Amino acid sequence: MSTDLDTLYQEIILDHYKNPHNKGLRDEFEAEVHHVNPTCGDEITLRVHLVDGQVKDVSYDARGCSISQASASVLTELVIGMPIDEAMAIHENFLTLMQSKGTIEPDEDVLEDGIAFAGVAKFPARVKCALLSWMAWKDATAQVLESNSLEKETAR
Amino acid sequence: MSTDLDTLYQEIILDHYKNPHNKGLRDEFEAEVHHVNPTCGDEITLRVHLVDGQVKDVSYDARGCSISQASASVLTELVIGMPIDEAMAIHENFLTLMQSKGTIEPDEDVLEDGIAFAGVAKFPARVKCALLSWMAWKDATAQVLESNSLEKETAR
Amino acid sequence: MVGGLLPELGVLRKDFPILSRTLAGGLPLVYLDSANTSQKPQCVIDAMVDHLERHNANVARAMHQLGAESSEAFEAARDKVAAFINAPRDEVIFTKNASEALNLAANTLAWARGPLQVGEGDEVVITEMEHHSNIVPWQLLTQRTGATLRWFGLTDDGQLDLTNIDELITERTKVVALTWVSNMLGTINPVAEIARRAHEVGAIVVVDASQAAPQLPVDVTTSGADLLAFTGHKVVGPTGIGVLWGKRELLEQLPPFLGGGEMIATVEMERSTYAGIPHKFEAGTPPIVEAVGLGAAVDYLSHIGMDAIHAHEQAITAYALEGLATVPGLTVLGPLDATQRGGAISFEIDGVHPHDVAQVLDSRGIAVRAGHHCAKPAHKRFGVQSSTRMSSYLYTTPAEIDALVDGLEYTRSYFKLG
Amino acid sequence: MVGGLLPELGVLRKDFPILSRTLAGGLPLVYLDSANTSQKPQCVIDAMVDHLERHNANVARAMHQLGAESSEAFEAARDKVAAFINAPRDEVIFTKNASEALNLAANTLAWARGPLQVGEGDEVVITEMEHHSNIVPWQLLTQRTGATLRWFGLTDDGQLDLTNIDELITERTKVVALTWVSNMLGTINPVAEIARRAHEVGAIVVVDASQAAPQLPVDVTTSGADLLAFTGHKVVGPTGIGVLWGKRELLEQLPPFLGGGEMIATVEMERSTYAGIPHKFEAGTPPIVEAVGLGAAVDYLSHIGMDAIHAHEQAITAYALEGLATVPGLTVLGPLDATQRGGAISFEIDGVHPHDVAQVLDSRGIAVRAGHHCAKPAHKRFGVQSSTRMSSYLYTTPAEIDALVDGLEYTRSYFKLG
Ligand SMILES: Cc1ncc(COP(=O)(O)O)c(C=O)c1O
Ligand SMILES: Cc1ncc(COP(=O)(O)O)c(C=O)c1O
Repeated sequence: MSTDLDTLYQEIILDHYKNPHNKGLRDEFEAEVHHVNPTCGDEITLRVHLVDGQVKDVSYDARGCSISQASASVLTELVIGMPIDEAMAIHENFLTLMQSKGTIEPDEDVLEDGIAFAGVAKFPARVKCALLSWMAWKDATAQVLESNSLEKETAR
Repeated sequence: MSTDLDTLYQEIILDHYKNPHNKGLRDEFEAEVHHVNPTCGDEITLRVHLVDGQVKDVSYDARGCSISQASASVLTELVIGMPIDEAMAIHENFLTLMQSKGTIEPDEDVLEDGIAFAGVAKFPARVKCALLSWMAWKDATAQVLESNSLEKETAR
Repeated sequence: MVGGLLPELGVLRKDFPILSRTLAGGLPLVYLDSANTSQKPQCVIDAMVDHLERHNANVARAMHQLGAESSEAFEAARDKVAAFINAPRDEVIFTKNASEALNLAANTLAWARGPLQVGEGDEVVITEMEHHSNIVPWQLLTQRTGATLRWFGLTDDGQLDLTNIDELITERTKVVALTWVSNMLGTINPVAEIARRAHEVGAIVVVDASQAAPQLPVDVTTSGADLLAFTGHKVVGPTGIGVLWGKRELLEQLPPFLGGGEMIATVEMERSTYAGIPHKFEAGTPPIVEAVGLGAAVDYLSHIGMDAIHAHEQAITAYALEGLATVPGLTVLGPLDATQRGGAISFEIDGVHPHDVAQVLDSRGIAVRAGHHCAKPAHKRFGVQSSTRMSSYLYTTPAEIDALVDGLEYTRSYFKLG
Repeated sequence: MVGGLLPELGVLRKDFPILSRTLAGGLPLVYLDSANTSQKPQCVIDAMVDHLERHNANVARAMHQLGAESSEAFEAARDKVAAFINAPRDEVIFTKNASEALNLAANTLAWARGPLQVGEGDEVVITEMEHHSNIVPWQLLTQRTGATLRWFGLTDDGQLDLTNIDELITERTKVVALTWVSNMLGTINPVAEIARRAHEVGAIVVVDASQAAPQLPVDVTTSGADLLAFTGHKVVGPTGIGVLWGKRELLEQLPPFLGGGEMIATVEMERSTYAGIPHKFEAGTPPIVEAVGLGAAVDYLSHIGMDAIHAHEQAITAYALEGLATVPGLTVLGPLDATQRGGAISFEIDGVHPHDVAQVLDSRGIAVRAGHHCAKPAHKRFGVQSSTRMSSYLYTTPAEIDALVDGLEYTRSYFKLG
């Protein structure tokens, strides 16, 4: 009976939930976004700090279920320190996994602890939980990139 | 197969349809109303002329189906020359017949040619056709009575 | 024989349980009122029953297994409808019927701020052949905002009179709203061409596809429409559901319509923010079982093929026009060339009122509509108050048209018209 | 044993086909999400199927036999709903859901001219425990008209805080809109008392009876409401239909809401006049098969008896409150006295997020809702973002409550909470 449940609540997820990494808002950032899951009210405030094409920092404050909290923790672990384009590729990879309804084998080389979310893809109602922080991160990053390119335009 | 149809289209009805009585608008009246059957667009303009508690004249101009035309003709035949309260009683009687779904035997002493409409009561979609002129007459009569009593009030 | 009919029509008719019922006097049903509402195939009814008996739950909000099944069925229906009109799924909004869809368009354009807003000095252009549901919302909009309502007139043969198009569609025009196929005259309008003119002046084009969606292949990307409405019950689906499709950029700019339920992002007592499309326009519990039914309906139509359905309609319409031409004193309102029109044929018979025609036909089991068919202005244009309308669909047979023509002959003799 | 339950509950449950289906792992369904949507008895499903298979036609406009049958079924449904709430039939308006009914009220009050009109300087009073569907329409109304939105706060035990009623309901108040029974806290509000105060200052009282109609006998004549809304899918009827009841004099004064279809008296291109009530507010093809289903639904409820259903709900709610009290770390949001509340019980468990509670319960076949239940402000008031909600109905058994309590214990152990 609880086998199914264990597919969802992998040890890795519960660990990140109990001990979230990189949590708390930090002062250096170029963009801050606030995202909510409208159906349940879970929310995240997330900041990104980009330097020279690198994800220098991602900090966040979030309230939500185990899946959404663990996912934010895993996200920051994965992308901090990465070149932006590589981080975007990871985002893409994670998104595809989540939308696969459980038909895709996750790639541990790319997703590291993120592979634990493969089980979530089988629970359509929880996919949004897993994606909340990732969508917020993508949104914030896009905002910074856009305003950078605007600045360049005006500087010209 | 056409028995049913003959219940609806009594000879009397078809006669009134072909040769409507009292049709055409006349100049002496205290109230004029315009009623439409919103589902089909059939319409009637009807005038009442009341003198000393009597229905002195009812004149009308109407476009519509056999049932609505015949019904207007029968109405005028019945009520012109009557005391208003007796005419209202006939109205009541006709209304009850129409809403009876065919369960009531019509009273020829009261309704005269109007008894031909007993069959219409079995065709719910056509009841509105039969009632169009009757509702217009009641409305117009009520308007006159109301303005008369208002005049009295102000005269006092 | 009649060419262009759907193959195995007798077998196909078995899909529709109501077509085998009998009426008063044991007469078979001859249903020629499909432009009013279409009949439902068993697969639509079964899909709804299966949903109610096995998967019923509210959508979006429920995290349990039934909720997941119900949400999946509901959103799969959106996918099916999107495929049916060749649109991306999130451009498909479920409403309660076509009328609500058109009112949604009119109200949000009145409430919009910025370039979309319709206000004083602006003009909205409609046509004289619209269904009341594509007239009254624009009257209300223009009355409430101070804008001006204008309209295309009609030619004697029931086409849009486009001769004054340059006077009608001008820099002041903010919206052009018109029907693709007339529910009274049957006319098929040159929507893409008119849309091109409207877009040149920057107007929004709203297309009422209530009669088009059942009969023609609808591809929103080539239709010319910015917003397009149709209704579930005319495409072999249930009542209680309609569709508004809109271009994403436009829908994103429009304000919400009704408030409540799942159309929000967040709600505080002081203010709320709204969800993205399509949910922004879907307040409250949506028509869930109706969407399931509509999904099955458009699948059914697509399986037969909209091209084949269109050909069938044209064949039946041509056959009907021929048959009606043999009835003395009968005048068809609208185009006489079946290849130029849809399957609704309204007509008059000298000396018999449409109600009486319909009544006599009904006594023979033949169901047609009599009245103004919610198109009073078009009737007025042709100097009539009402008409009799026969309307066919994919299940209509030539034998049913024969029954109609015989019934009309009988009507004339019943009313002693020689 | 638990007193006050409906007799022969096991037999009654057989009326609901979905209750005998099994979920993943062969588990039986324990459906405790009825405040979200109720399950449907076979008689409702059968009435809809019979209509679709045998009587389907459009209403009002069709003069043929099918049309007459369909119109009669549709209007009979209006009679049944009217009897269910003790109202005259023409005061019953069919909408698509409760949300549309509440938006209809808000929009027509904004569009009204004369004393009813809500405009600048006027105030609308709601409460902090409303469902979003009774918040957002009033926010939109006040934003669009320049009126001010005010609201009753809540006490710590989940009641309306009426201490400042004299400051809130004043000569400036045009509308007081409130829920009869809270869908989150379960609170039953003193609607008639508040309505009395509102009427003293000449305000219109709008009652959201979405959760009351399923559980309590509703008599509009004693309710205090001027307008009252509920939704079909929560009273064992289908989705796609809701009800707005209103006092005749009020409805007659309000302007139309949506335009089109059968809501007119006459239409010309320049202007239109409107039908009488209720049709004035029913634009387009109404939810016909849904009305038939809703009619069967309220007949079913009336046959069991709303008093008996209410007693059953109270008995189950009392039993549930007792059971939940045994779960360590569990806090119920809302009144703790079952006689003072409806059957929706929202709660928190220390250390486990509602999503995770619902997920674990679901793995045991138990369906509850987790989230803000479209009542974000009420959650915020209690300092929580979301909660888990169990909601019973006439088919709920004490054994299902036992399963819930066991499931919650298991949840705590699954998340290692001692
Ligand atoms: C109290 C209350 N009001 C309004 C609604 C809205 O009902 P619907 O979603 O059917 O419009 C609901 C249910 O969702 C409710 O519980
Ligand atoms: C052309 C046209 N537009 C709009 C409508 C309105 O559809 P509904 O009544 O389903 O809203 C109809 C059908 O009645 C129609 O034929």
